[in-house]
Amino acid sequence: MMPPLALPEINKILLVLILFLAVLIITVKDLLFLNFLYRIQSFFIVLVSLALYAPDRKTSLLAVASITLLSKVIIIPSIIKNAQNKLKIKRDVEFHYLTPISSILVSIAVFFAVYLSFSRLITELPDKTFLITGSLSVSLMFMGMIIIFTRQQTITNIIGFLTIENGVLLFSLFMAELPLIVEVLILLDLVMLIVLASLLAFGIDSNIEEFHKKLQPLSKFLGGQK
Amino acid sequence: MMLLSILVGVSAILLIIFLRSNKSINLVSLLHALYYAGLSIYQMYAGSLPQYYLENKYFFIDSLGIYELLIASVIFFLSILYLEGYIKSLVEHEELNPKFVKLFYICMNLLLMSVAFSFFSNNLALFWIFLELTTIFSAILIVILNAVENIYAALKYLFIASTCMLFSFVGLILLYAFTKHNFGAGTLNWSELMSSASLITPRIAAYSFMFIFIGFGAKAAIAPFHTWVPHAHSKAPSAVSAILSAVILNVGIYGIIRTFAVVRQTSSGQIASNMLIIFGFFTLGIASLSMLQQKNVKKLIAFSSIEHMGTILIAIGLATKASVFWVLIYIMASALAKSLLFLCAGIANRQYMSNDIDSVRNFIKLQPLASVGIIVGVLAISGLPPFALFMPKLLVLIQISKFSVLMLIIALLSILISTGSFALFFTKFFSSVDEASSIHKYNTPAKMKASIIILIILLALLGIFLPDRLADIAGNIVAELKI
Amino acid sequence: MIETNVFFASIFFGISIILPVLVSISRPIARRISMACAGLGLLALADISLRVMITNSAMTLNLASFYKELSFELLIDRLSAFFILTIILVSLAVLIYSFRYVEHLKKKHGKNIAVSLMNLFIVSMILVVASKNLISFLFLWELMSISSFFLVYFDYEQKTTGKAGMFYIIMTQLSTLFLIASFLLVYSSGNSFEIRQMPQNAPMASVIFILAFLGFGIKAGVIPFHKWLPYAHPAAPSNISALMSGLMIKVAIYGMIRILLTVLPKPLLWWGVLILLFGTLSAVLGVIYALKEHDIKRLLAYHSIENIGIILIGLGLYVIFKASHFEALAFMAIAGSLFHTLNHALFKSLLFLTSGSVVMATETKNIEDMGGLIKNMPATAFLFLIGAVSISALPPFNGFVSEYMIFYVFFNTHVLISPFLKILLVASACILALTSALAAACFVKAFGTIFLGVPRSKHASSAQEASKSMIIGPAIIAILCALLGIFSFQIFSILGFNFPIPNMMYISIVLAGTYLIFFLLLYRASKIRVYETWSCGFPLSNGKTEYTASGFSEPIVTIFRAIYKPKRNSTKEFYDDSNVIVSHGHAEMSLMKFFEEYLYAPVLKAVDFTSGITARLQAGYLDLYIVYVFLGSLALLIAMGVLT
Amino acid sequence: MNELLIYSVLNILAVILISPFFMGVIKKIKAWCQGREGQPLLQQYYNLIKLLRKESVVSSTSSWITRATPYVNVAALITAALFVPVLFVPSGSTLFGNLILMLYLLALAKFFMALAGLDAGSTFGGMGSSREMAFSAILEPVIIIIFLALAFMFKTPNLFEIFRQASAVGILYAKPLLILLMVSLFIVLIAETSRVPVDNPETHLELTMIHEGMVLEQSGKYLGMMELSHAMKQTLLMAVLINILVPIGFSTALSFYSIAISFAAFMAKGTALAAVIGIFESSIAKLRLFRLPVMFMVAFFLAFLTIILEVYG
Repeated sequence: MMPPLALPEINKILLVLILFLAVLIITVKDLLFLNFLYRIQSFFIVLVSLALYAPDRKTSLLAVASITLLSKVIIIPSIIKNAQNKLKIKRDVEFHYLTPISSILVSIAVFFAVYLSFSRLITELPDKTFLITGSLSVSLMFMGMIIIFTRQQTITNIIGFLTIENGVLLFSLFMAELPLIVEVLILLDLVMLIVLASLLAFGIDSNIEEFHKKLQPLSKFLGGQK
Repeated sequence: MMLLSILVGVSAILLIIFLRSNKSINLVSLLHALYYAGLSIYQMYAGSLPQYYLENKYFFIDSLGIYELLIASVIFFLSILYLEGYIKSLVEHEELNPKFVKLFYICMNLLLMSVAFSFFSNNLALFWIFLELTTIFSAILIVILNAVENIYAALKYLFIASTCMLFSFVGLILLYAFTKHNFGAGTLNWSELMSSASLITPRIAAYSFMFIFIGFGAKAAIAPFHTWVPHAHSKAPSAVSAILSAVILNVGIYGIIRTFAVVRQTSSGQIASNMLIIFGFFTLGIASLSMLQQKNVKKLIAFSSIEHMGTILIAIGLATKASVFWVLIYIMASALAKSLLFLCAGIANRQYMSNDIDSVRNFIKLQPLASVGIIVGVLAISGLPPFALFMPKLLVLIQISKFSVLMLIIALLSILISTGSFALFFTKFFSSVDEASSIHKYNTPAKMKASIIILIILLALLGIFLPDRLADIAGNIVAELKI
Repeated sequence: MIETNVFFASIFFGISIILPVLVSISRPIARRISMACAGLGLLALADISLRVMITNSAMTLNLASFYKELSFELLIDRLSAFFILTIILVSLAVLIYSFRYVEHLKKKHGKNIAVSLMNLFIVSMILVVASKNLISFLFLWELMSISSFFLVYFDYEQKTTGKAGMFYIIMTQLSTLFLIASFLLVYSSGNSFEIRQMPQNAPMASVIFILAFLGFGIKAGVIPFHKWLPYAHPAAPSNISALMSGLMIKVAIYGMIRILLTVLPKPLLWWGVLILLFGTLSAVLGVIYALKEHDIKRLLAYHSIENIGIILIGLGLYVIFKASHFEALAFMAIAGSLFHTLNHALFKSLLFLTSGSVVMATETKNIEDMGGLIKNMPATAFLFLIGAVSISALPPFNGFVSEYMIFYVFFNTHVLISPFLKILLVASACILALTSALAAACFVKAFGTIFLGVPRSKHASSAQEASKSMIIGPAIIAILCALLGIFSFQIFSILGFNFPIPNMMYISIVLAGTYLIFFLLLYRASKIRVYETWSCGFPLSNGKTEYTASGFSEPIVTIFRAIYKPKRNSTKEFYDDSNVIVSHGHAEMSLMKFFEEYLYAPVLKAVDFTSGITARLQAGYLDLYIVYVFLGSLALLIAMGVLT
Repeated sequence: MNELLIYSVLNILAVILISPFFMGVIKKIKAWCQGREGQPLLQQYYNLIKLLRKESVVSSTSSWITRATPYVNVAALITAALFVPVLFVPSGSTLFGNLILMLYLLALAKFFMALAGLDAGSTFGGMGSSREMAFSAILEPVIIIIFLALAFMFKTPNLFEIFRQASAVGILYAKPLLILLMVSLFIVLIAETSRVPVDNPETHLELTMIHEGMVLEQSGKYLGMMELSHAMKQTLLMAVLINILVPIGFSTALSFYSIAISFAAFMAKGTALAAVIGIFESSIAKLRLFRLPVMFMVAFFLAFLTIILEVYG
C-alpha cells in the first residue's frame, strides 16, 4: 500500500493537474474541447496508476491502467464524440445555480470541508498521505457533481458523471488494491455509458432546456416554476 | 446452487431469444421467477442456514437473503403474470415497439437475476455490482417505452442513482483498505465483517457507513436522494413500477441493514443509528408532504413507498430486537401493498391512457376488480386492518414511542398526512362519476386479474395471522444480524 | 352454554357478512337472510351480556391470535355488557328497519355490499367494546371506522359524499392516531397490551389521559372536533346514520369511560374540569348550531354533538366528585352519563330512522320543503314525536331521567369545598339547562316544520307512509324509550343501584290518570266543529304563508348573534344612473362557521402551503436533484467530521 | 302513604280551585289601575265553565296534536301541582317535591303548546311558538340558577325539605340573601306567566303576543283547559315564592286546623302577591322583544350573586 517516498510527490503533482482539469471542465463551454479535457484527465489517471505500479510492480495495477486507458481514454470519449456529432450541438453555454467563478470557489470550499472532515480520521490512518489524496479525490467527485448541476446539456452532464467516476477511481487507486472490483467498476461504467449514449441517440434531439419547455404544463400543475 | 441459478437464468434468456410467441416468453419468465420462489421456500424449510457457495465464500444464503428473495420472487412472479396482458395493450396502443418486447423480457429476466444474485452475494463489492446492474436493467425497462418523458425519467434515475452509488464505492474502498490494515487481509465479506467487526476502527466504520449509506440510500429512496423515485415509478410500465418499488427499493434497504449490522458491532453504532433515524424522519416528512397535492396516481404511490422507506429506516435505526423483527414483517407487507396499488394503477392507466387523476371517470363501473384492488391497497398501505401492514406498523410505532414521544408525534403526524392524501386521492378517484361519458371499457385480461386477486388474498391473510415459519425466519434474521 | 352461544353468534355473523358479498344476485333474498342472521347473532349475544349485566360477573374469550401475545381477546364485564346491550338493542331495530329500507336505496348494485358492511360495522362495534387488550381494541376500532367510512361513502357518485367521506376518514384517522399514541404509552408502562390499571402515580398518566381524551373526543364529535358529524351523517343512508350517531360515537364514550375506570381509576381533579368544559361547550354549541340547520340529518347530527356534551358533563362530574372523594355522587354522575348514553343511542337512532323514512318519502332533506306529513305518515310522525320528546328530556321519557341524574349531582355542588369548582359547576349547570331548553325549541321547530301545518312542496303533499318494517323497527325503540323512562327506578333497583331518582312510574300514572280523567270528563262536554285556520282573513291554501323553520329560529339567531355572527350580503341594481329605482337585487344571510373559518381552514392552509413548497422543490429538474445529492452528501460529510 | 295520598288530593284540588281566583284578582287590580271597575272576582270561574261546555272549532289543517295538547297541559300541570305544597308538607317523602321534575313537567306542557301553535299552519301560531320557545330557553338557566341557589342555601334540592326548613325558622332573619333570590323568582314568575314587560296577555296583536299566539287556534273546552293550566302554572310559581319568603302560617303537619289556617294564610298572601303583580303590570310598559334577555340577565345576575355570596360568605 505504501509507495516509496519519491512517488507521492509525482502523484501529488498529477492529482493537482487532474483537479485543474476538472476546474477547466467546469468552465469550458465548447463540447469538443470538454471531451478532450476529459480524455486528458483520464490519461492522467492512467499515469497515476502507472506511478503506483512502478514501486511494487503489482500486475493488478497495470491491468487497471490498461483498462482505464482502453475505456476511459479511448472508447468512452469516442462514443461521446459520436453522440455529439449526431446531436449536432457544439456548445453548452448556460450556467445554472453557480457561475464558473463561484463554482471554483465552491470547489475550494468543498475541498476544505472534505479535508477537515477527513482530518478526523488522521489518528486511525496508517498512511498519512491518505488525507491529501483522499480528500482531493473526494472533492473531485463533488466537482463532478457541480459540473452536472451547473450545466444543461446532457453530454456535459455525462462528462460530469464521468468526472465523479474518475474521482472514485483515484480514491480506490490510492487507498487499496481491489483489482477485480475496480475493473468491474470501469466495465460497468462502460455499459452505463453505452446505455446513456444509445439513449441519447434514440430519443433526445434536444437539450434539457427545451425539454423543460415541453414540460411546462406538467411542472405548472406540480406547482413548480423556475 | 449458484451454478444452477446461473444455468436457469441463462437458459431462460436463451429460450426467450429463440421463442416466438409472447405467451411462451412470458411463461418462461414466469417459470424463472417461480424457480427463485421455490428455491427460497425450499431453503426456508430445508436448508440449514447460512450456506456458503464457492470456495472463497463470495456467495452464500442466509435467513435475511432468503426472506428478501422470497418477497422479491413473489412480486416478480405476480408482475410477470400481469405483464403479458399489459404488454399486449402497450403494443396495441403503440406505446411499445413490438421489436422491443423480447428485449423487455430479457431485461426483466436479467433484472430478476441481478436482484437474486445481490441477495446471494456474501460480499459488499459483489453486492454493489449487482445493485448497479439492477439500476441499469431497470432503467432499460423504463426507457423502452416510446415516450420522451420516459427517457428523461430514466436519465434522472441513472444519474442520481449512479452518482450516489459511486459514493458507496468510496465507502467500500475505505472499509476494505482499513480492514486490510486491521485484519491483515482486506475483506468485504459480510460473514467475515460480522464475525470480526469489533476489529474495525469505529471512526472508519462510521465514515464508510456514511458513504455506503448515500448510495444504498439512493437506491432505497431515502431523502434527499429519493428524487428519481417518483419520476421513474410513474413513467415505467406498471408492472415494472411494482418491481421498482417493491423489490429494487428493498434491495437498497437490504444493503443498509447489512452494513448497519456490521457498524453496530463497533462503538460507532450509535452514530449510525442516529443517522438512520434522522434520515428516516426527513424522508417520512418530505414524502408525506409531497403526497398531499399529488395528482398523478403513480407518483402518489411512489411517494407513499418513499414514506414507508422512511419508517423502515427509522425502525432499523432504533435497532432493538423487536423493531428489526417487525420492520422485516413491515417490509414484506408494504411490498405487497405497494405492488397491488401499482398493478391496479396500471389497469387505470390502460383504461384512461393517463396517470392523471383528473382523467378518471366511472372507475368502479368500468373496472370493479381494480377498484377493489385499489380500495384494499389504499387501506393496506395506510396500515389499516384487516390487512397486513396494520400490526407491523403498530409495533414499529411502539418501538418509536419507547425511544421518544416527540418522535412518535412526528411519525404519527406524517402518517396522518399521508393517510389524508390517500383519502383525498381515494374520494377523488371514485367520486368522479360521469354518467354521460362514453369511455370504452378496457377488458382486463384474466392473468392481470389473477395477480391482483392473489395480492389481495395475501394481504388479507397476513393481516390476521402471521405464519410461524415467517416469524421464525424473521427471528433468525434478528439473531444473525446480532441486533 | 356461553360457548355455544358465542359459537352460534360467530357463525351467524360470519354468514351475515360473507353471504351478501358472495351471492351477487339483485333479489333481496340474500340480503334478508343476511340481516336475519345478524339479528340471530345479536340475540345470541344478548343472552350472554344480559346475564353478565344482571349478575355483575365477567367472562373472557380468546378469539384468535396474530402472533404470540398479539391476540384478539374478549372480556365482557358489566361495563362492556352494558354497551353491548345498547348496541344490540339499537342494531336489532335498525336491522328490522333496513329490511325494507335497503331495498329503497337508489343503487342497483351495491345493496348487498351495503348490508354486508352494515353487519360488519355492527359486529366490529360489539367486538371493540368487548376487547380485552389494546391490540384487538385498535384493530377492531379501525375496522369499525373503515366499515363506517365505506357506508358513509356508499353514495359515492355525489360530489358532496366524496367530501364527506374524505373528511370523515381523515378525522377518524386523527382520532386513531391519538389513541395509538395513548395506548403506546400505556403499553410502555408495563410492556403489556392488556387493558389494565396503570401503575400508581405514573408520570405519564396525564399525557395518556389527554391523548385518549382527544382521540375518543374526536370520534365522539366533541367540539371543536365535531365537524365530521354534520358532514358524514347527511351523506350516509339513514339506517347507517342511526348506527353511527346512535352507537359509534358511543363506542368512543365507552373508550373514555374504560380509560377512566380501568386504566386510570384515580383521576386528577383538573381532568374533570377539562372534560366538563369540553362537555359544556359541546352541549351548548351543538344545540345552538342545530337550531340554524334545516337539513334534517344535519340537525340531528348537531344534536348528537349536544348529547355527547351532556354525557361528557356527566363524566366530568364523575371525575370531579371522584377526585374530591364523594364516591356516591361520583357514581351517580357516571351512572347518569352511562344511562344517557343508552338513552341517546335509543332516541337518536329512533329519530334518524324516522327521519330516514321522511326523507325517503319526500325525497328531500330540507325541512323547509316538508310540512303536514302527520296526515300522510301518522305512524312515522308519532314515532318521531316520541323521539323528539325523549331527546328534549321531557318526563316521563328516558331522556329526562338521565338528564335528571346529572342535574341531581349538580344540585349537590354545595358539598364541594373549592369555591372555584362551585362556581364552575353552577355555570355549567345553567348552560346545561339552557341546552336542554334550546333542544326542546329545536325539536318543536323540527317536528312542527316537518309534520305539522300545510305541505310546503309537491313531494311533501304526496308523501306515502313508510312500509311496515320501517315502522316496526323504530317502534321497538320508541317503546324502549318509554319503558326505560317509566321504569327507570325499577331497572336501577334490579341492577342493584339505589339512586335518589324520582319513581317515574308513579309520575306516569298520575300523568296518564289525569289525562284520562279529563278526557273522560270532557269527552261529551261539547261538540267539535272542523273549520279553516283563522289567518286574518287570508286563505291558507299553500304553505307559502306558513311560519318557516328559519323564521322559527330567527329570535334565537338574534339573541345569540354573538355566536352566529350573521352576515347580510345584499346587492342592488338600478334602472337609472342616480341609483333610485331598483331593478333587481339579491340578498342573502349567512351564519359564520366559526370553527371552519378559524380552526380547520388555517390548519389546512398551513399544511397545503408546506406541501406546495415540497412539491415545488421536486418539480422534475435533474440539476436541482443533483444539487440535493451534492448538499446532502456534503452535509453528511461535514456532520461526520463534527460528530465523531 | 296515607298522608301522601291526602296531600296529593288536597294539593291538586287546592291548586285547581285557587288558580282562577288569583287570575281574577290580577285582572281586577289592573282594571282598577286603569280606572275601570273590572270584572267580578269570580268571573274567571264562569269563563272556565262556559268554555268547557262551549262548542270547539278545530282547524282543518290541524292534527291530533292540537286536540291532545290541552289534555297534556292539564295533566302535566296537575302532576306538577303535586310538587309544590300550597297547604302543608307531608312528612318524610322524597317521591315528590322535586324541583327539577317540576320544571320539566312545565316544559312538557310548553313543548306541546308550542307544537299546537305550529299545528294549524297559521303564521300567528308559528310566531307565538317561536318566540315562546326562544324566550323560555333563555329563561331556563335563570330558573335553574335560582333553584341551585335555593339548593345551596338549604343544602337540598327537595322543595318539601326547603319549605319545611323555611317554616321552621323565621327565614328572612336567617337568610336575608333570599330577598335577592325572590326578586329573581318574581321576574321568572312574570315571564313564565306571560305578563306585561314580557308579553301582553290582553292583546291579540302580533307585535306583542307570545302566549296568546299559540293558543289562538284553541277554542271551547280546549281553550278552557289551556286557560286552566296557565292559571295553575301561575299559582305554582307564586306558591314557591310565597312559601319560601313568607312561610308564616304554613303547615308542616297534617291536621285539619293547621291546614285551614294554612289555606287562609295562603289565600291572603296569594292575593297580596297577585295584587303586586297587577300593580307591577300596570305600572310598566311592554319591553321590546329583544330587550327581554337583558331583563332575564338581571334575574340571572341576582341569583348568581346570591350563590357567590353564599359560597364566599
